[in-house]
Amino acid sequence: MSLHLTLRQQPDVPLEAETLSPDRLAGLDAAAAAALPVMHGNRKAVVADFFDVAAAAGTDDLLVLEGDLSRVKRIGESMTRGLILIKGNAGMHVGVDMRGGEIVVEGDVGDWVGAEMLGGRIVVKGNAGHQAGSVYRGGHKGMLGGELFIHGNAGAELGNSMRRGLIAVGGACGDFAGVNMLAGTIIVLGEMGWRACAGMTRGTVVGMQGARVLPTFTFDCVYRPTFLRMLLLHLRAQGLPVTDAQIAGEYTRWSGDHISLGRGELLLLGDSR
Amino acid sequence: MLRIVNGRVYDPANNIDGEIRDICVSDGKIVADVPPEARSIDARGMVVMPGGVDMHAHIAGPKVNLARKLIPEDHRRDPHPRVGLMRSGAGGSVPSTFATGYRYAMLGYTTVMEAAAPALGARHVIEELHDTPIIDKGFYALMGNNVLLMRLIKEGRKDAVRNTLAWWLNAAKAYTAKIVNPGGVEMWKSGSNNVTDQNSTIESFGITPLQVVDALSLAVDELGLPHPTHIHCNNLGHSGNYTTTLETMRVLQGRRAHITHIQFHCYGGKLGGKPTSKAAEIIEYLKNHPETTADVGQVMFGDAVTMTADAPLSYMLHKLSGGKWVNADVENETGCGIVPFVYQDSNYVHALQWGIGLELFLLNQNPWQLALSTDHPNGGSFMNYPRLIKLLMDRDFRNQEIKKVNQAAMKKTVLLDDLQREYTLREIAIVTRAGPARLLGLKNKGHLGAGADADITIYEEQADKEAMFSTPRYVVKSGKIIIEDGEFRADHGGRLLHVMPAYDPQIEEVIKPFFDDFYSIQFENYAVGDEYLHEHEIVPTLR
Amino acid sequence: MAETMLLIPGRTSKQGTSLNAGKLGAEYIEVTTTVEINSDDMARLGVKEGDAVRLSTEVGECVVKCKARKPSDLPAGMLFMAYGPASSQLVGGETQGTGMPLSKSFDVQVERVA
Amino acid sequence: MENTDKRIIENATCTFCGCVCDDMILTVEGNHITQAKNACVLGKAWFSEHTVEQRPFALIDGREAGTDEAVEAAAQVLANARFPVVYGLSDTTCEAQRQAVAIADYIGASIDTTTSVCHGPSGMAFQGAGESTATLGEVRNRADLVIYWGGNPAESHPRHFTRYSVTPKGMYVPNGRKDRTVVLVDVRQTPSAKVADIFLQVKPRADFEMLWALRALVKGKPVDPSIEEITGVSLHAMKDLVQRMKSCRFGVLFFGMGLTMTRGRHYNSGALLALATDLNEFTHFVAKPVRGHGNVTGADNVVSWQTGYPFAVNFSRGFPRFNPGEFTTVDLLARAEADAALIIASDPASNFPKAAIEHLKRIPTIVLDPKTTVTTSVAKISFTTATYGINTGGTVYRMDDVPISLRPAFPSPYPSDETVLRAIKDRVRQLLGQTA
Repeated sequence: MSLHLTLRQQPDVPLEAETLSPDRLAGLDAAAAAALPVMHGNRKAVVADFFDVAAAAGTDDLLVLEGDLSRVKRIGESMTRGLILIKGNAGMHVGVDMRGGEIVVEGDVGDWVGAEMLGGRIVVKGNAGHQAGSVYRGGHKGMLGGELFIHGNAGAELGNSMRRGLIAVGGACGDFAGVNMLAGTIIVLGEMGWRACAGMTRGTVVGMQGARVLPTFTFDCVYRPTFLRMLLLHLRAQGLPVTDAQIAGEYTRWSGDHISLGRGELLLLGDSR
Repeated sequence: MLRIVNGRVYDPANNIDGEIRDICVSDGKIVADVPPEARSIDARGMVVMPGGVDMHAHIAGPKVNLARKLIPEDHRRDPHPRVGLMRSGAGGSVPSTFATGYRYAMLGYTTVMEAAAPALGARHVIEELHDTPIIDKGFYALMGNNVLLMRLIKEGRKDAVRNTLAWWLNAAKAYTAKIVNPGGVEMWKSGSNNVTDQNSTIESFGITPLQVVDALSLAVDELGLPHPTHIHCNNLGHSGNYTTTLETMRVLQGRRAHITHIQFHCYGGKLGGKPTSKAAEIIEYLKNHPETTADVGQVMFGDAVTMTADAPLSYMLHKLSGGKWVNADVENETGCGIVPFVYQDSNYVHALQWGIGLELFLLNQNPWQLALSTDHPNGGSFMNYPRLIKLLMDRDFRNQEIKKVNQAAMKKTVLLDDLQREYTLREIAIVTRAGPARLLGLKNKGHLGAGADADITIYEEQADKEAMFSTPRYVVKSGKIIIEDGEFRADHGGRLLHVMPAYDPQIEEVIKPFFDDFYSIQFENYAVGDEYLHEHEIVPTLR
Repeated sequence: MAETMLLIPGRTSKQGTSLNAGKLGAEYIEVTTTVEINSDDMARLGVKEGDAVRLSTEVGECVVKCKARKPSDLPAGMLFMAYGPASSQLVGGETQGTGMPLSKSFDVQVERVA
Repeated sequence: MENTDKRIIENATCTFCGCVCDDMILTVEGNHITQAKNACVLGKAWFSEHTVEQRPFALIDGREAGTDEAVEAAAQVLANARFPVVYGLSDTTCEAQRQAVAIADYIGASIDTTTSVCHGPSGMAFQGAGESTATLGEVRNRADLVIYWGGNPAESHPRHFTRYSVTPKGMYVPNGRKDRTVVLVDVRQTPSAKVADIFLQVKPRADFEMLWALRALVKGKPVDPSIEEITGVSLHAMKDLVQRMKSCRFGVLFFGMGLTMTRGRHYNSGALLALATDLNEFTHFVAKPVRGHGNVTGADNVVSWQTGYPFAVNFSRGFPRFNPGEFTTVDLLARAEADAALIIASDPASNFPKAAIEHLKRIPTIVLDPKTTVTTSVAKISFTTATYGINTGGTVYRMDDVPISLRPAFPSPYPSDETVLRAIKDRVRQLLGQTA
């Protein structure tokens, strides 16, 4: 039995709803799910205060959320399995600390989507906020695994301190993409903001529209990386707007950031010397 | 009023070793008897001890607060929710002030000393201690790299050294003088990194670290402070540093001295090479010199934050860890370094440090001389104390833990010899309460005799000593029941413990010109006013 | 014709002294509604000392008085004004997950107010 | 009764800016400070303009009210709020700040200070990698290389040069100014440039690249020549600066909001802090944000010791959480999330972004301020309070974390911030059933 929650009442102040996760909802009937606690600002509330809850035939591990949930935070936090389908926008911290399963957001999503996630997949059809797939302040390791696909634009500090996994952005991204990155892969099909890869030790960032390369990166070569072709085909299969030119094209490899270890790479489509 | 009945009482200061007897409380003090209408606590099946006394921890003041700000990622994992009438806070290795007070109380501790603060930041320390509930508290003022004192020592002006020191302790409302890597911190601030050992020359002053230790300890003795100079020797953490430690202790022989976190000062081996254990040599010295005391500074595996006035040491740790580093120089007085750290049981050095701490505990035969500490949070959080107690009391558990850690390190210790020693409850009561209270010169702490402060902890007897010491059934602070059935029932402020040694006011004629020339605040604005004291107790000097 | 220039709101001595007199006082308002412009830029924009210009961004606008600065003190294309209610009108609420709005060195449209 | 005797207060403290100079000699006549010896131009204005004004003790919806009535009204607003924010605090004592954090804790509010819109990014940078720093007396006694970056202390902190960092004679710089080299890096030639031996004019929004290049040069790593075009500063000048930094005995980097408020924000501050840290491989080097308000550093300290985090703290789940961008006041207001605000000693309605100001006007706001401001004029409830340092004692922290006690000059008929906040705290606890 899958659960379908429709936002009936827009919260006056942000709603924190980490309870909206297959791990917590699986096996519950509509009444039990409706009685689960959420935090409405500093007051305790229950799911039913804001959502109409309906059960439908199907797998236990499917949770459908409908409406403009841009003020609902922490959906899918720490989830390990199942699918959350959000038909609308979602608020901050979607899928943070996620271990497995999948979250699909049909609209836009707030800041810190997939922050410090360890596994699973998050697909955002619209735009994502800042610090997608990032670390929280003070920490050293951001995304530790899994996949984060953003079809629209992403904000600043995309993949901050990323340690493993894959982030792909169909549109543009803000400043400091891949900042302090430790490992993993970020692909941005649209324009990249300033200062991409600042402080990176290892890992790969790929840009298709050029970038302001920091003065602490050095030119290596222009080549056609095999892994990238395979990765781009995978992204195209996910519905991201990868072009043939990108698949077939040659890339300029810059290595850095020499401020730190310097084993990272920034691959820019075409000869960007 | 309160009467605790049927409990097994461990009060080693009064030679009571597990007797079933009543403990009576009135007006915040232990008394001989109370009227029958007094509330009674039935402590059948429980152990009654004085409240715990931690003589060396870092819980308040400028460096602690820098460390708090530094590690949001650590706090985030361990929130401290607001319960009932109390305040919320953040936990982790460096908890917020409220959480610090509550969590010490949750372990049955009722007195804690902040072990190193610059006098320039004394107001800050006291404001934080005021926001650290339940426990009584005080702090040691950093004097081992004080420029004016080093100048006076160089000039051989013993009276001026004593008077200046007394002025400073009064101005700061501190509990005693702390010496940290004498001369080394001043060298670090002047860009020369560090002193190489206890006999090297402190640049610009032409004196040696041992001269500083000697002169300040003499002054503290002459002032009759209840606790002697609290000494963090040179070369902390360096291989081969045990000779520095021994020489420092020797220069003080015959006089009272406290060597702190001595585990970090017990290493053999060559400088820059792998350390070995010299715990046996240190214990041998202590055995022959009862006037010298120490606390252990046990390392516990897991998260820690190193925070110290020993700024050059901190830079070395930063180079090792490659992570965050804070350095904060304090004008004319001291320095400060902070590096978050993780002790790993698979790491040779970390495991050896852990092993040496246990060796010190287990080889030492006089528990009154060696107090329990982790140098919180340098060797690990004080929240590790129950586990440490289990390591001392439970040989099977200890042997099982010894097997899990780096074996090359264990081979350098005596721990693989299956030491039989198991601490008794009496010995635990000594190293966690009666001993440190005595070393601090706190006559009303660490025991349950008539006239003592009614700081009492009641534990349920359990085979698992970690569980037993983690969750006292009752904690009584100044006669008030704070924890009952493991839950907080009341809040309490706790008081500041400080000294006011006498001095010749003429010394201000020496101190004020120094301030005018070299301080960035006015001499007249330096001393902490009485309005900061709130509840406090002036602990009398011995003369 | 509007031109794009770079605005730096900041502190000045006069702003500091006048705010003590009161933030609703005439002097403070005067100080915080004056923009410094490179004299070459002023000439090109066709404005004189004391003339009004409109500064605008995506989020808002304000009308402030011009004050000329030598090109050696203020580079071409750069504007400086004291922080205050007028400059706030130009600042966007986006902080990019930091809490800090972009409050200095941002692009503004400058045009003469007829 | 007004005391009309002429009195002299020595060693008084000026709390106008983060310098917190404690060597004021004030002449007090009645409710006026007629002379403030040793004060700078800002300090003189601070002391002379803070007289006791004839204002209502409080206003509720524009109507005059007593303090008690306003406390009751404020407590009702706060106790009923679901997502309130407590903000400001940089111009009041630590004693008042402690009460404000307590209120936030008890009512489950967010608490944030003006730090978030000044050196909040530097605080975040600090959390990333730490910093090497020092009290100002160490700078005075030792610094032979003083670099100011993205700040204009000549106008914002006039005595910074003369009291702490440039002209004073110190233990290891006995000749004062002559023993020091002073460098200014900024995007324009401010009045501070006059003080500098070397002025480097960096292009706007290129501070990060320049700091990054300096770090690389310090480490002996390659720097692409494009850096000259990006920053407008020659590689030669950068190498010269690096040489000076590596060979000085004690260097200091002071920095201002030219770094924190521009594109790059915390990464600009972070690059500067990292540069100072890197230099300790070669010599002794420290860095220090030049903080603005008189006790903004105290606010950082108090919020940190009580909650574990310096600003942007939220208590809505019963324990503190930290997240700049989520719990910072500009965001809470600009996203129209906060449903009430308690503002102490600051003026966000004047200096916040437009969207934030508009929301502030929509929600019930409680304001404590000695003066009328744009914020008091949009408040639902406003309290007139005494001015810290002039009318009330207490503790403030200088920009280098040194705590100093205030010596008030004359009493005010108005209550202190601490008194009002304590009363609000006690009342909200009653309303929320949190009293024994």
